[in-house]
Amino acid sequence: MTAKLSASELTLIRGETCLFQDLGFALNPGELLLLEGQNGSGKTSLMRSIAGLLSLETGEIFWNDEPVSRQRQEFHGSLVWLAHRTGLKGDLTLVENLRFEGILRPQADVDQGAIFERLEISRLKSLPLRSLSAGQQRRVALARMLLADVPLWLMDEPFTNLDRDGRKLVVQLVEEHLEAGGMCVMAAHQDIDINATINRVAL
Amino acid sequence: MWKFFHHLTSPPHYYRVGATLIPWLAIPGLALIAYGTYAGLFLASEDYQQGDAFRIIYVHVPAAYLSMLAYAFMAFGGGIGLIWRMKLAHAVGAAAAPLGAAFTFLALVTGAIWGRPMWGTWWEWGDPRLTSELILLFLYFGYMALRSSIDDTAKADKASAVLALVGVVNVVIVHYSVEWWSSLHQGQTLFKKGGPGMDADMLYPLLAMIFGFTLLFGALLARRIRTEVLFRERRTRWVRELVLAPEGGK
Amino acid sequence: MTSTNPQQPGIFAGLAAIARRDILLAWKRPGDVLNPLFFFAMVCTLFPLAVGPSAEQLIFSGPGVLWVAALLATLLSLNTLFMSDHEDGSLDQMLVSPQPLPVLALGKTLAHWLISGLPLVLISPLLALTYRMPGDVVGVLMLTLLLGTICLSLLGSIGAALTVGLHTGTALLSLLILPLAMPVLLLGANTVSLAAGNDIYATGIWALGAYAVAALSLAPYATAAALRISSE
Amino acid sequence: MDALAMGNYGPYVWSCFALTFIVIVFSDWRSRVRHKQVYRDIEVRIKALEERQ
Repeated sequence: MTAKLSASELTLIRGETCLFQDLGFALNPGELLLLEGQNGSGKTSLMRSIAGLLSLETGEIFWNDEPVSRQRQEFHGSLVWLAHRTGLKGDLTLVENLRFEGILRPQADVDQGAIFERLEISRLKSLPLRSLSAGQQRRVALARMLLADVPLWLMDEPFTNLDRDGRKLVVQLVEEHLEAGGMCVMAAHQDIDINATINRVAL
Repeated sequence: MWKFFHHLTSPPHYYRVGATLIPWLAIPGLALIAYGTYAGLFLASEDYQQGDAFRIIYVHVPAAYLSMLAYAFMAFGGGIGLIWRMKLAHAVGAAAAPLGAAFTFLALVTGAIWGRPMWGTWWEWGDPRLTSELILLFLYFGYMALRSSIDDTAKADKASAVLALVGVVNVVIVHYSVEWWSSLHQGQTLFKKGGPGMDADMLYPLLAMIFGFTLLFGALLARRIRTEVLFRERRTRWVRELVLAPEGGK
Repeated sequence: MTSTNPQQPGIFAGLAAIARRDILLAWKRPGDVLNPLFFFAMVCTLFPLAVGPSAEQLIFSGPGVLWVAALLATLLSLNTLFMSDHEDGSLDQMLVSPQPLPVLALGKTLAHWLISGLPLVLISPLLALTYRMPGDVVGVLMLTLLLGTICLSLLGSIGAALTVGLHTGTALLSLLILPLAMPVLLLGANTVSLAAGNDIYATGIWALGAYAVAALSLAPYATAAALRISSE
Repeated sequence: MDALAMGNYGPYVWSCFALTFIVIVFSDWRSRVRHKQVYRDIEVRIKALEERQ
């Protein structure tokens, strides 16, 4: 079994509850991994485990068939994570935020202005983020994904706080990323309509 | 070899062995303490300077020694637990902390009681050992406070292990800096530590007390580790079988 | 993907970037910088009010009071070191970045020192003068505070990382940090006292310097480990 | 009696030994109580689970 990103026998226990047990998945370039489940079913925890933030009870996550725990730096250099909390500073402007983010991970050689245009945030560039709406802040977080030059996208509930146009845009962006040979792990509690090979993990 | 070691330190194995281990540590320990107490109080000749007050060392020195030994257990346990993810090691750390705090407290109080007739005061800041012990007590408090404020046991284990390791470096620095500090202020020294300069009838009871207390500490620690193991493994099958077994497994 | 060889930003770029970001944040919220400074000045004011203005007493206790006040002021500012990063999720983003976490932790600690430690050092002569400290002793005071606040920021970052996400407030952090900080206080304050008494004080400076170097090389690793544990 | 008086240091010496004894016994007693408590909690929970099945 070879896959770009894979996992087997994952078990996670938090405090008194077992969130998932003997879970496995595989993901190859161009594919989407969909984590499905109700709120509180452990999607976010699984996402955090994939990102290497939670220590698992059993099991291992593999990147290029090599345990992630043994190549953390390389693995983290290949992913960008759209988390529940955006991880952006409310006191700083969009540009200041993204400039700092640029140091954290490899950056793609792309036209920033065009990306801002497409996400409809170029007018907001000089405002502190706290004056932006939740939906606009999500769009800034999306800009972070587009600016990073990484194959793996981790998206935790990417549609929250977005209007219909925004949701459509996310679908479009994911499809483009997959077409270009990228990968995406997405946690969602509703059904989504994405034109791609979808592997499902039910929680 | 590794497998054997792994089996030896597996929680159910320890839980069983620990129960038989405790009396083997406690009985010789208590016997040594009984001898040491009797010999120290009645057989050892009195100190030519301190008179009979010197007999306090028979409890003070073992307590002070164990206060540091317990900290070493805590730090080693934490380090092993962090590196090899050994659950038993974290349980050792958790069990050693309250014992260590108790012995540190004893060392402090017996030191203060000794100080009253010798220095004419209950507390002498100028004494480097007492001051170091006091800081050690605060380190124990910090460790236990951190542990109790984190609900998730696994997380509490790791966080407190980091603190214990940082603290163990600190204990050394505290020792030397306090020594330097008290030398500036012409501090008074508590007891001259036992050794070749001590008469045999004074020294043997002291050695008996130190060994006896160490064994007793081992027994107390072993019991606390058993409790920790039982609590940590409460969801496992072996605990379930233990509890449901007709004869019980207390 | 578009480029085959993604360029990885260097380590020092990461260190500088996070320090720059934190300083920028502090610039936009000057209260966070000024409050510990006011606290420092106020504790130094409390003391003469409590024990009386006699010159003898002030000269004698000046080094100790200034040092204790500086220690407490640093402690006060430590609580927020990782708190906002934890709350808005940017700590998680740092944890999943390919930048080595100890370097990022060091960057944050550096910013903390520049924001809260250095200003303390800079205003300390002002307060030292009210304690009738002679000029050359003020120099020693500043040097010890300079080295001491570096040590305190580094030690404090470990404590702040261990308690991030716990709703226990400053009390637990103080309980963790103060015993660790005692040698620093002891070395710093006594070195200044020695200088005030025209004694040889070089030992204390060297010891503080050695402490700072050791803390600089070890504390970032402990902080990084603590951050990973606290974010689980 | 003289041996017990310890040349006027009696109260100090005896209180030290007594305190040590008390602290150790107390610590031992606490750990026994806690062990029983932990055991009983587990027992109650597991038996309750058994009965439900």
